Amino acid sequence: MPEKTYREALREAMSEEMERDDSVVLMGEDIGVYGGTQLVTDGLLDRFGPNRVIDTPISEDGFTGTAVGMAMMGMRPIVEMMTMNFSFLAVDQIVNHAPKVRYFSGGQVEVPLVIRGPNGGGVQLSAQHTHSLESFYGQFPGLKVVAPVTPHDVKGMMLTAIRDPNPVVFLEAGALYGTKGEVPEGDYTVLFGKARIAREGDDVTLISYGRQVNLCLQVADKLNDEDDIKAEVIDLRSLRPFDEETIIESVKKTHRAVAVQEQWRYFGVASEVTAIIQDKAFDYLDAPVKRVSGAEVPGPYARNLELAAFPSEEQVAEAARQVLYLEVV
Amino acid sequence: MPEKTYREALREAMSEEMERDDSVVLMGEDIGVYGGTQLVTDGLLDRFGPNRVIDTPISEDGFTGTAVGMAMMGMRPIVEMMTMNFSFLAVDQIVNHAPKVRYFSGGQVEVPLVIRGPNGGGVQLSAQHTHSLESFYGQFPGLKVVAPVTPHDVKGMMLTAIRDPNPVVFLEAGALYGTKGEVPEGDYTVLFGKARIAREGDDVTLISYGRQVNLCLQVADKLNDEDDIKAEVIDLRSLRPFDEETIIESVKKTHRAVAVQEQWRYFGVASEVTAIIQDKAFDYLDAPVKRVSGAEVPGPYARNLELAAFPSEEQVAEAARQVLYLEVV
Amino acid sequence: MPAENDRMGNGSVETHEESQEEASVATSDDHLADLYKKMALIRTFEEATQRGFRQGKIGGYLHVYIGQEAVATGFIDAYKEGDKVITAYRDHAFPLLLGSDPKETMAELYGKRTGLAKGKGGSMHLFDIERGFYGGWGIVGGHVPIGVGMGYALRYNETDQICQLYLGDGAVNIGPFHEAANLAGLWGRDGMNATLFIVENNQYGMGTSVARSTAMTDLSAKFNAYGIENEKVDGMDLEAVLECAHRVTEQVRETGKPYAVEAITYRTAPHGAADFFEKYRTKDEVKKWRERDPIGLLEHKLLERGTLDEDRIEEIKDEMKETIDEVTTFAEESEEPPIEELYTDVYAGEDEYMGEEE
Amino acid sequence: MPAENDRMGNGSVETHEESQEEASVATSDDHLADLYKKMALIRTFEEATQRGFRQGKIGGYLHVYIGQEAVATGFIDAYKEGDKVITAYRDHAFPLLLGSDPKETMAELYGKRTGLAKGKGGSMHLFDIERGFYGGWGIVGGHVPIGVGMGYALRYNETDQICQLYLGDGAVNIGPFHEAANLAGLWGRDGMNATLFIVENNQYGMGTSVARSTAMTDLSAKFNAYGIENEKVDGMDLEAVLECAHRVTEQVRETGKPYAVEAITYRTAPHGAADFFEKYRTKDEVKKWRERDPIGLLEHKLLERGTLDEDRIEEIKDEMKETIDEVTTFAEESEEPPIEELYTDVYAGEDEYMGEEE
Ligand SMILES: Cc1ncc(C[n+]2csc(CCOP(=O)(O)OP(=O)(O)O)c2C)c(N)n1
Ligand SMILES: Cc1ncc(C[n+]2csc(CCOP(=O)(O)OP(=O)(O)O)c2C)c(N)n1
Ligand SMILES: [Mg+2]
Ligand SMILES: [Mg+2]
Repeated sequence: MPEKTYREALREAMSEEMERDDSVVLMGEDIGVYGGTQLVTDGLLDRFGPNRVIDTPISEDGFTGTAVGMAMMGMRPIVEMMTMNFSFLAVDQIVNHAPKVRYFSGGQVEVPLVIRGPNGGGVQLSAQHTHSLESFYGQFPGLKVVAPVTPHDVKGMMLTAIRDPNPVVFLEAGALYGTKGEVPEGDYTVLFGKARIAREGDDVTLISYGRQVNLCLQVADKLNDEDDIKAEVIDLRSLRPFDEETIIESVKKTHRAVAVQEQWRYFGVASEVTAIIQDKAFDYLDAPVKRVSGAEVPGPYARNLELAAFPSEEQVAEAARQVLYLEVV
Repeated sequence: MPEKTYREALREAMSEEMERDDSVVLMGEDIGVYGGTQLVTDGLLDRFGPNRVIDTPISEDGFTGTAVGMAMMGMRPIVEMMTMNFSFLAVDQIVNHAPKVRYFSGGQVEVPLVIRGPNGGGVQLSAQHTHSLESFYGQFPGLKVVAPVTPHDVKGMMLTAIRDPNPVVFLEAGALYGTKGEVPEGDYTVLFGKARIAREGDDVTLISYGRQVNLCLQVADKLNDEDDIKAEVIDLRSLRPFDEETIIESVKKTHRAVAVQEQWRYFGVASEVTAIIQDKAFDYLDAPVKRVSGAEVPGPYARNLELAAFPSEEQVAEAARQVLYLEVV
Repeated sequence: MPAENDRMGNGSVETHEESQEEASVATSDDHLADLYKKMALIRTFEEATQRGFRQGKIGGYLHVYIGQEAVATGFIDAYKEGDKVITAYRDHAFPLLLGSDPKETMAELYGKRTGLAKGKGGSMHLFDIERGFYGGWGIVGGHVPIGVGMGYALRYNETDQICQLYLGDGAVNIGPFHEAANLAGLWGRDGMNATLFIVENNQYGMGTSVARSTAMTDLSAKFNAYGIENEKVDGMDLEAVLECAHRVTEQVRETGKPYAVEAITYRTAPHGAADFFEKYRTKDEVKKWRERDPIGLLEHKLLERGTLDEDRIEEIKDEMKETIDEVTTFAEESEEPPIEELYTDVYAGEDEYMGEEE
Repeated sequence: MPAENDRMGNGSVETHEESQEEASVATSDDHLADLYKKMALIRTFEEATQRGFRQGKIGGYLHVYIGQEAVATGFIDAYKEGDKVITAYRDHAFPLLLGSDPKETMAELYGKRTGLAKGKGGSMHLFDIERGFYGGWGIVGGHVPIGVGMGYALRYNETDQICQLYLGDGAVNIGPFHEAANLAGLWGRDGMNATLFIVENNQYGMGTSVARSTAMTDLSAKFNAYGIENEKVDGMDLEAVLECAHRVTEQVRETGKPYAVEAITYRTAPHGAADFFEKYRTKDEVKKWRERDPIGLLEHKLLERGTLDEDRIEEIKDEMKETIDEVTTFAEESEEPPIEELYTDVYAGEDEYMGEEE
């Protein structure tokens, strides 16, 4: 299978679907002439023209809202947030319009809409540009929220997202556009609501999504090498719908779990993971589920502070050892 | 002690503090001439004049932003969201400006700002006007988020909020403006970060906040009457800061807990409560913590559907019995 | 033209297709008399909703169209098959004018399964997609970008249909309006935005007058900032609205460029049905505007011209009352939605509900 | 006036108090020569930041002011003690002009503890509250309401100070700008808004030209929608900016009414330092604007008038290089913030940190 970057896989999904389906259009700031600040949409304006690759002024709420209108009319807009931080300006459309109208119209409309963009911390982008918005968006019924981490998944899940008749918040791993992986040619989909076992193991389950999956895989290596601990790593892939089953099955096997997220601890995905496990696998747990989260502070600029703010290998490994009672708390 | 309504207690806190402190001003839609759609600010325009009771056009982001600017200049604005649903339009200011600037300026400014308004469901307000936003705002460091339920607390916590040098999201129990309770005269404060034991008991802990506290109290009565079960009811009062201690202490005593919220289950306050309990009181738990939440759907209009969407006495009682193993799951 | 009784027999307002046949005689006296009936129906309907609200049978928020009838009636008269209409929460008149069944419209307000949206939306969220009515939205300004996107889609699909996008004077102050108007202006340069903005300036956003909400009170002129042609119309005078509506509608249809009309009108009722205290305006002011009530004004004209006489007017009013009585009875007697409806329409597709039903 | 070497000795730009003494001779040739030095300092500083970025010593996003120097230099010349200044992320010039230590300014970009914000904000978030500089904000349009609120507070506190609020041409399209401008216009009617809007129209928002971002490209005229007086100024010509700045600043000070100036300028550098591909404009276009480079233009004038000669200009440039070399060395040699700083400044008051430090 050909190796491609996360960026290329994403572009491939969108452009292939645009070839197949005229109703698919792209919208966003500097996605056309400029090619996208992450170059995700580079070259697509030339291929599909300005009516399908729509450069917008800086007006996140406005253009997201127009996309909701287009979607209700049967188009399939894909809206780029230059970074997901700017989606705060479009929150009203994203959470209080797109996912509600089907319900309050009694099922008369569909809103096949994708809102995509880089999510999570970067390198020294500081407080206003450093957010992981999974639980922020994940709490709203009517929305779907996904966070693919591999090039394979980002293509397959983007195709699923575009074809989904519902609004989808598509959280890309902002730091990973250049990472490579195997990406099948042509049309394939990765369905929502099914977590991926990124690595099998029997001793402890590490549960994560987005770029922290890679962190967990590194920790799994380390635990294996240093302590002969076999960690199972689960990539949630989608936050809404949420795959409870895969987690529960794994914990029934390992009896121990660590949930890892870049976002802040309170009301985050890791808390939900913990709540689900203790609810559905209470009797299987040999230790409380541990959570590893970003530091409870706005994103700092200085690189040393920033690195200390993101979850680290050490923290995850320590949490794993804690649930294995290998280290005293 | 005099009995007052939630509305009166709130108004009293604001007007008394306005008398004491010239830097306190009110802003919002129809809070002046109209008196506020919930009449919370009724009469204050006449008392304090238009420079301190500022009627704004419909522009939530704009006027919230101006309040951030005023606060940085040493004023203490209290911004009314006519309902918290409209705060979606001001999210960028609330989560990405107000609580971040102190950090990214290296501590050079303070933002003593209160954003207040009715939160939670009402009576048939339907999907766009039915939200419980505790975990939505509670996840952001730099913000404080509180949700008082009694007239006593709403006054004492509003005084704390106004005097707090940080931005505070003050979630009022939208359905309870008319409820009465004892409210001390004059100046007193209820500090943030300390939960309230609304009723003592030894058998099971019911944890909630906002109007669901009243629901829990009713259920506690019912459990007492029907099964001689003594339920302890905890009113969290503040979501950020979060009082872990009071919960843990209670669960160490009762060994069983139910977390109740009106908001949706995924990534809600109840999940956090559950995660904290299993983390810090794992060995004390005799049953998994149960969560009772609003139905995972946009707010429906029809009254029968709406009632089915909010947590009910039956659901809470059933959950309590479940954790007591009185009913088979 | 079928006899009047036939047309109104099922309690529904004459549908747009019929009125289109006479577009050329848009302001002929017969046609005006028909439109008079529509306005009377709306008024009667609205009065019934106010009663329903006071009786506790209608819940939530209720916003009536009383005083503004000529605006929608005039513009919807220029509606052509395939056009779309979108507005905020003050939305009852629109389905009535577009041919929705008044019974289903009322039933929605009563939260019944027979309602336009199965009782799941209520007064603020009327929808009738088949008839081109795209809601019924509750957040001030929120539907404005949505309407502009619809105006884009209509051109993208290479139709000559347009989107009538109604908004209030209060909505002109909120960011989404500004962003959307800018997008409409931009897209319109290439003929890619068939949006007709209709600003219903009823003088107040809730308790705040236009003069207290902006330092520049010429609302149509605000569209100058986006390169959108605009004008004002007397929204109390149906004939003026009709002239404007047919002319500008055709222009948007032909050019694919947006256009904006500020209709000067007045909400003679309180903002919402629960809103009885009106500290923000004087009785005198309301009285003055009532003298220009759109129905009264038209009635006067039609009487003067002899198109209708007092008897016929009484008759029409009685007919409307009867119709609306039936409508109300229907709404009252309909059943609540079945409880399973709680979990449907959350998602389109297979996975309709993602929670647990415990 | 102290000797020039003294004034620039600590590497800081002459402070505003000094320049105020000569407000009456604002455009005297001596003063222009001083301002020329300030602009040269900014330019040299910015070039150094670009190098630092390429070397990986400056992280995140970096937006330089190259080409726009005359705008801030001219307006800050009209700054009076107590005035406030706020802008977006293209903010390096402002602390330099307001008298902040260039060393601390650069150290902030290097993420060092000696930085203006202890290294916690970076390039986009410079702050120096003592000198009236209120940031340094990263969200397009987000600081606009904040500045308007400051303009309110200044009047609420009964001062005659004003808030200089800078924003880009791209920001004019976003809702918060519109809402804030409307509030400013409204409050200004009662003399309650001492905000001076300065729209730096540098022709592009990132890769999008003004003509591709709005159908109505007269940006100052957009303020008409809010009842705010406005005008344009040639932002490349320092003398033009100075004339305008002093005049309108006084007006805002006296009236408490907002005012808006669109400064026509050009960003000759790429949008951000990482942005090397510039598909959105031609080399020719950049070249044409470079010919009107504000520093070059002023240099030409001063040479023509004999205020400065070629030697003095070389000298100044060398001085600036030296100063900035010291500045850069300082930034490079400063230490990172101590790790405890991660947890401070989250909350004001006692409970500085609410998480756990594990
Ligand atoms: C964003 C937002 N803010 C506040 C409200 C509450 N609200 C409902 S209607 C209304 C007044 C709107 O006035 P206008 O746009 O003139 O419409 P009208 O009611 O006069 O038809 C307000 C403030 C809302 N629905 N949405
Ligand atoms: C709300 C928002 N959307 C997008 C961005 C990304 N972004 C940063 S700068 C910029 C262009 C802004 O242009 P302009 O206002 O003209 O300022 P200039 O960079 O030209 O000084 C954009 C789109 C942002 N920071 N905030
Ligand atoms: Mg109005
Ligand atoms: Mg620009």
